[in-house]
Amino acid sequence: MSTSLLTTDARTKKRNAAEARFKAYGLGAIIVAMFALVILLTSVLGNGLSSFKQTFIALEVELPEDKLDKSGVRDLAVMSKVTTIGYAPILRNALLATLAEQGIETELSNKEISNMISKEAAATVRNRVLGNPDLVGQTVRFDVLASGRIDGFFKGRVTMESAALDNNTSPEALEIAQALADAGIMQTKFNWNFFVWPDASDQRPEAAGIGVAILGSLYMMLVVLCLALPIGVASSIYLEEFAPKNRWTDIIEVNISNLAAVPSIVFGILGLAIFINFMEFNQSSPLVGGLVLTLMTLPTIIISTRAALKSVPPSIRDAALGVGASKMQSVFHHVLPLAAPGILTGTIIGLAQALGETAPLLLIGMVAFVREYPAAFTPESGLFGEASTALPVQVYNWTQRADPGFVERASGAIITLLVFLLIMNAVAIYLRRRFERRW
Amino acid sequence: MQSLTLPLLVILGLTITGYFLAKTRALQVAGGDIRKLVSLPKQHALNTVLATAIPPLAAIVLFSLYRRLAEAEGSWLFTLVVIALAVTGFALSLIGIKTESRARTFAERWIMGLLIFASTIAIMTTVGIVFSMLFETFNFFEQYDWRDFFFSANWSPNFRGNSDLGILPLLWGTLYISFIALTFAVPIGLFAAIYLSEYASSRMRSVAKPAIEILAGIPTIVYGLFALVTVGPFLRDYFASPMGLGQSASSVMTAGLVMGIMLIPFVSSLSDDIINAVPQAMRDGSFGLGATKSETIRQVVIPAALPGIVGAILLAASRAIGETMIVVLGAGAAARLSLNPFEAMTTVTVKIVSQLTGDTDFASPETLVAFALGLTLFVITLGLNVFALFIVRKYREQYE
Amino acid sequence: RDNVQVAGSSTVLPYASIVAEVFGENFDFPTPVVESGGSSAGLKRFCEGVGENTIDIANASRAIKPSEVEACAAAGVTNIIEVRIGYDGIVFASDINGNGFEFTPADWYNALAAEVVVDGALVPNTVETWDQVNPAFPAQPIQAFIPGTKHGTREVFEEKVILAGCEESGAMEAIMGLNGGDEDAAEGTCMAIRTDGRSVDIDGDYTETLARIEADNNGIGVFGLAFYENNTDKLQVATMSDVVPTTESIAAGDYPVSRPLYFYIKADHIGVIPGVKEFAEFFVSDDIAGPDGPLAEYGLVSDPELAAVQATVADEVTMGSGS
Amino acid sequence: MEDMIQMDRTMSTQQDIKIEAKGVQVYYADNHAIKDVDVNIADKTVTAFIGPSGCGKSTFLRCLNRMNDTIDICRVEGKILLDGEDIYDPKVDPVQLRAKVGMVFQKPNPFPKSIYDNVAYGPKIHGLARNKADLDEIVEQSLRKAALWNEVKDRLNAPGTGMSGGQQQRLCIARAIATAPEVLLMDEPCSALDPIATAQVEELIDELRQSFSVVIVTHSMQQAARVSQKTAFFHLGNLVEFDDTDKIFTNPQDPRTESYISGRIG
Amino acid sequence: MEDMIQMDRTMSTQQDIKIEAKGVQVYYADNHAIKDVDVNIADKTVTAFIGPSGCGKSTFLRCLNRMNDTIDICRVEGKILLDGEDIYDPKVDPVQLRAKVGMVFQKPNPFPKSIYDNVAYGPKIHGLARNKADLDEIVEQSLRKAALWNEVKDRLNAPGTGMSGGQQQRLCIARAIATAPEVLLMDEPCSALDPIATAQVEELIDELRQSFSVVIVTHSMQQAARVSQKTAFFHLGNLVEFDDTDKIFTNPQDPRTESYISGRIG
Ligand SMILES: Nc1ncnc2c1ncn2[C@@H]1O[C@H](COP(=O)(O)OP(=O)(O)OP(=O)(O)O)[C@@H](O)[C@H]1O
Ligand SMILES: Nc1ncnc2c1ncn2[C@@H]1O[C@H](COP(=O)(O)OP(=O)(O)OP(=O)(O)O)[C@@H](O)[C@H]1O
Ligand SMILES: [Mg+2]
Ligand SMILES: [Mg+2]
Ligand SMILES: O=P([O-])([O-])[O-]
Repeated sequence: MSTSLLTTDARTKKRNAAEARFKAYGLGAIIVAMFALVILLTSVLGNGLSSFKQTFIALEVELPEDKLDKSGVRDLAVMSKVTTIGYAPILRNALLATLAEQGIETELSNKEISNMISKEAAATVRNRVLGNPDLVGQTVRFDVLASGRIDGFFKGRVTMESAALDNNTSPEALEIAQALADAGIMQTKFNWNFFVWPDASDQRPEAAGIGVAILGSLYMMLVVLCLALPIGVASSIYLEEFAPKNRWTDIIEVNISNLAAVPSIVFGILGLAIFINFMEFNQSSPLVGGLVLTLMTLPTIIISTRAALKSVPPSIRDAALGVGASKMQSVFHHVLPLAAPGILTGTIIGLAQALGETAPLLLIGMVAFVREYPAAFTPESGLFGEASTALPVQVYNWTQRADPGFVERASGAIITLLVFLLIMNAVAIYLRRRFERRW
Repeated sequence: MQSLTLPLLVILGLTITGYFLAKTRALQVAGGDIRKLVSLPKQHALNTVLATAIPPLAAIVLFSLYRRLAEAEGSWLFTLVVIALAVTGFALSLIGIKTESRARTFAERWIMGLLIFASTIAIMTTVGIVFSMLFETFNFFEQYDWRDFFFSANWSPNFRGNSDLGILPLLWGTLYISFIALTFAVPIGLFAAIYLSEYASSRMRSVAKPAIEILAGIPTIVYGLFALVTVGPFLRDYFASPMGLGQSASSVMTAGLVMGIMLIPFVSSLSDDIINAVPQAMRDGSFGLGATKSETIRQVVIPAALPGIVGAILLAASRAIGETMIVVLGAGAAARLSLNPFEAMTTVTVKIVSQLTGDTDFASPETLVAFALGLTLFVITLGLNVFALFIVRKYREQYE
Repeated sequence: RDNVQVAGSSTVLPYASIVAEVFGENFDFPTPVVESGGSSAGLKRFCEGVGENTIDIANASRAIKPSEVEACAAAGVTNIIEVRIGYDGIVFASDINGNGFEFTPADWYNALAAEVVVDGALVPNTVETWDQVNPAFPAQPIQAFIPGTKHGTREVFEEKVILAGCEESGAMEAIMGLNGGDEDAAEGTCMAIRTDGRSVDIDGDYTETLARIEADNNGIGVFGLAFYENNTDKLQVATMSDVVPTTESIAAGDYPVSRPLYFYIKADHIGVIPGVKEFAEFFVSDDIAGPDGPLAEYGLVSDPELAAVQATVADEVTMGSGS
Repeated sequence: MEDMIQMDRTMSTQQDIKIEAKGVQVYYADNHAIKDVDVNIADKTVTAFIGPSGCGKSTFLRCLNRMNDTIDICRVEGKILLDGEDIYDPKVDPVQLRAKVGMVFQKPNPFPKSIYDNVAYGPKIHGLARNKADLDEIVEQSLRKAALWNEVKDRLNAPGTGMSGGQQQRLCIARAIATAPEVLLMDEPCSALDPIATAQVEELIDELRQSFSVVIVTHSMQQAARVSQKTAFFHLGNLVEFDDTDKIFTNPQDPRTESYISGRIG
Repeated sequence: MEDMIQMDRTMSTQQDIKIEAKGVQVYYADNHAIKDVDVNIADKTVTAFIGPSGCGKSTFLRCLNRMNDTIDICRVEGKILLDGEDIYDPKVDPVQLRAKVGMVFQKPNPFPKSIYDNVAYGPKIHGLARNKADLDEIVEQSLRKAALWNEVKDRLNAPGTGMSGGQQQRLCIARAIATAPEVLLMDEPCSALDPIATAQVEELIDELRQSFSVVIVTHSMQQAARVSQKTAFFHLGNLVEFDDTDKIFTNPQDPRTESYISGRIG
């Protein structure tokens, strides 16, 4: 009277086919997403990993007294009159001397020789000398940066062919670099300084780092996390659990979804008007940036939190109320933990967005060239009140620079940003897994 | 700043001592037996903390506002008032600790106040946004005819003045690109969510979900360059050119597709959580009737999770409307009214950014139009959201 | 606040940051903060008022407009020192492996004008390849990447290339003949750029233009001289009216397409914010802004009248105060 | 035994009134679910609500501790007095009310927490235990009274949701009695229980009655007869008859009561 | 009446075996919930599972249509044959199995849909209705059989979740029979029903037995005696005794059965 279980009937076959298709769509969707992720990550990693390495030249630098200390008594006031421009020839001479020592002949002009050394090197040497005036008159060994083109040569970015066309370097210079590398004088090694140094100008891609940007992003994320999460969750709780359902709460609800659709730059306009012009917080400061990003992230967190709260079955609330818990207690003890995965997802996505956002920072002055490390707190500028940049800003700036050396650094900054994001998310993801349960 | 340091320190000190004092005192009045207390020591402590901290903090905020508005200077009187408030709250709440006092109710009132305050922040943000743009928008419409702005199909700003600043092509671009992005992101995101929550092993889920979330964190410039360098030429060479739809590497399609990728996690992750929260009993009920998994998902789980899913989609749509970098690099900067998805177009948001950061005179209509664009977009999305709310209301299903 | 805050043009940004960097290295002042965000946004911030919470210096790739000066004055910013730091050369460049070009403004006008005069009537421009513009050119499809309307460069391009080409080729006269001698309208017609996709507006920056050329080898883009000089291995530059763009040819006035770059100092901040004047003086000093300084090395066309500029800064001569 | 119950019943009628409902009307949107119900629930008494499915027993029960507040579309009219105080008075804190008037729901709804936490939750928030040992004691006692202790004593940390239907039901009973309410509302507390567990719960109810008031909804006429002193019969939202249990079962006044009782099976 | 049942029972023992369970073991993680159970469930028979709460009745029932598959930590061993085919065979499609072996769960779980859609859901996915009229007919019949039609006929579009406990239970019964399964597993289907509704459901079960096989879990010994021909008594995961119902109730072989049955109340 009935069909066998082991053979599927036509209708079941059809339904199973639909099932298989459905499942395949799902898997396909995951694969598409993963594929996109892999492509994007490979391109970022492929471009950016090289930024973690840097080429240095080991130079024995003679520090002549007649050039560096006209007073001869190591008077810092006098010595500091010699600017980095004055130090440049000393380095060039050191490189020439090294070449001579190694028996490398060259017909390059002085300028071209200078161009092999980073412009940052002069500052390095000058700072060392001013820090220790006694070095004047001695020959001191310095590990100075090679210029961006030379560095690019060792990373494969600059080739003999491209150098031939390049105004800023030449095949001869590259040959010399190769010879120096063979002699162990030029070395490409891991570069911690990338994470520590501040930004550098367009002429020194090799010296540019993301130290300031990391600090700025860190400060801003602290502000965002400390404000957006509690405020977002609090207002969701109020709206979802306590607010009377009337026209007024409808207005708030629509208003919040609408805020999510406000272009991020508009939050910059708002931040400029409210936080800088009205409240007189410091411009370019991570505090203002954090506040603006908080406002921008709030709708994301609120929308996802509300959805999560909505999905907690009413019987749980009833159970708590039934044993005499207050509404507030039922929410904080039972509903909120059950909604936690959704809240955390909203937080992850909101923070990801906040961490990668540039446009609003444009208007409050954080898209900038900043070389001074911002302090977390100073009495004059308050909490997070010193000028700073942020990681996405650094990326944005570097992708606009003319020197191709900045391309790898932009990607390096992106990698750092993603790692930053992963670290931030790891906590949230861990918590989310702990809270996840089916009932 | 400096004038605040002392009051803040006082508040901090009082709340911390208040917490412990209240706890001890509550136990003390109960003679060590908390069963005699109407409210728990914890709740007394919480009440003390809130009563000590909230009034002076509120006073600080109010007073700072007043100071900005009236351009008054900070004074010792103010500091005194703040500290007095803190001390009063501290003392009153501590004195109020009796066995029968209802600290929980009071604490909950404070918390409720905080919750309400938090939910007004969104409103205040909106007010702030409208006001920070209203004035300049007004200036714009003094210099530029509103009819031309709203009804002209031409967008071509010009340094010499006499620009055409019609919003229509920008709106069209916004809608077109968002539409393509969503047609790409919503099905993929939704299917990914379904697969993750219903089919995938917990291991795969714990890897794939955070991985997909990375897509939301990749800076948009990376997507933009991806669109410009890879997707754009690919679409042009393999689709647009063979189909005779044009030679443009920047196109609505390019930007839409790439933006769609970015939006996947918005749909997938949020929906996944919501789907996961649908009680197992619902699924069991369906399986018990001989439904396949996909039937169960489509007809029982998704409808039950619909409000949350719609929220996720709205969020993705919002993000699509607000995105700049991908559009600049993927779709170009040309304002155009066209149906051809392989042509370059641009969006309102892109033009807000570019007019705001451009070189035109900042008091000229060419720059001020950014504010008018922002406000108009704001009103339009408001309309769309009202519509969405209406739809959600109509189709929401409540379980249990 | 103890650091100088600068904001404004993204064109001036590289120069300003080079100066800021060296300034920070060699002086006891902190390195100034240099924001980018566009000339207009920078000037707007500049004109928001006087005080610690406003910027000290605005960079601009164009001169401040009278209306902006008024807005400034309305907010109390009355003492503004205008400093011209040099010139920005604007060049045309194409992929290094493609064809080379020797343009005249007229070529560009004929290639990109929205409407051209044919047989005494204004008709939409339909030329598809460069050889249709000028038989000396190869039969390469026209694909121009020009600055978007937000960029000041666009104005320069329209006036110094398209309009000049329009006049040079005689089209201007023809148009005036058609429209009854209305010169303004004729200029407008001349400078209208075609929108059929042959010319693509770039709202982004030069790196975007470069990326577009790399994605489409037929493209010819508009670049700043400094940008080109840093990418000579990828781009070949076209001559304009037979002049090769270099800092020298531009300084000498031979190469026609360039624009001045400025920064504006809020004189009221001098002496209040430490380092403002020192930074400005350092910026225009011979060591920095001179023809052999790092700015020129990077691609800035040094101002032939640098000495006058230095005097302006040293004497704090504000705008409108005689001179 | 029989006459003991008899005695109790006489006692109970002399008892004070604990809850007094006057003219209660309940609407679910337009659905008029409870129609003008007057009931007095005496202290230290077990009151049973009986009636066909869907007649409004649960609805009325939920009115007594304002659990209906949580249903948006539900509207309650009339007066319900607990110890003479109107529980729908705006000044009344429903939380305090529910601490006094506990509830066991018709559908078992354990928290997705451990068994221990399920039971300990109420005592914790009400501060009923001085310390951990106290709490352990309360949990154990409650589980024992709910006849669940033996089954779960080895897995107090297992989730409360991973239990059999009957176990969940008993867990909810344990959870409710752990807070020591003055009135306990039980909505079909034995529906998923086997006879032995049912007997234990009935014993518990009898024990509770010594000090508190219990209201129980049940479909089992036998159970109503066994445990209650007063019985209310609901029909289509109306309170048809409310009287001493033995009177209802032996000598119902209303023909509807009569027919419901006689239509009984088994 | 009595001897009709008698006759039926004799008939039933001659019936074919519909489901054959051999050496079934079920574990929830380490918890051994079902221990080596062998049961044969005959066709066109009502089999009752009885036993104390938590003894594994639901668990075993859920094995019969592989509903345990949805519980991650649950592991089933042994063989269960339906019409001689192993339902745990990898080739078996649980969907097809469940279409044949329907289930009413212990906790009513209506879908968050309208009452109509709840019942129409099964017929729709199985394509049992040719058209809308057909479907309407199936829905009405199922609701009638489940004794719910009169109460809901005016509000078929109201949500199934906004009903009383007993109504939800009957809705779930209606939903299950709407798909016309060959075997119907009912986990305490009458726990929330009043005597009249219970009688109607029992009638339904008897009617179903004419063509199908029904397995019912119940705590009511009377109900088991009334409706079933075979009874299985579970205790602590073991199948203690399985025999004709009258034999179990009149002459149990195992002392545990004996004591469970005699310990019955009312
Ligand atoms: N999802 C689950 N996870 C872990 N253990 C479970 C789960 N469901 C049931 N158990 C345990 O398995 C055993 C048998 O449970 P089952 O639900 O089969 O009992 P039952 O006979 O149906 O009882 P009742 O009459 O109370 O419904 C019980 O000890 C129970 O605690
Ligand atoms: N949440 C709700 N929304 C709308 N109507 C409801 C809701 N809950 C119950 N009802 C309706 O109110 C009436 C009374 O329901 P109630 O739950 O009080 O019945 P009951 O007497 O408890 O029945 P049962 O014995 O089946 O549990 C029924 O008609 C029911 O359909
Ligand atoms: Mg009920
Ligand atoms: Mg069970
Ligand atoms: O940023 P700009 O003003 O120079 O285009």
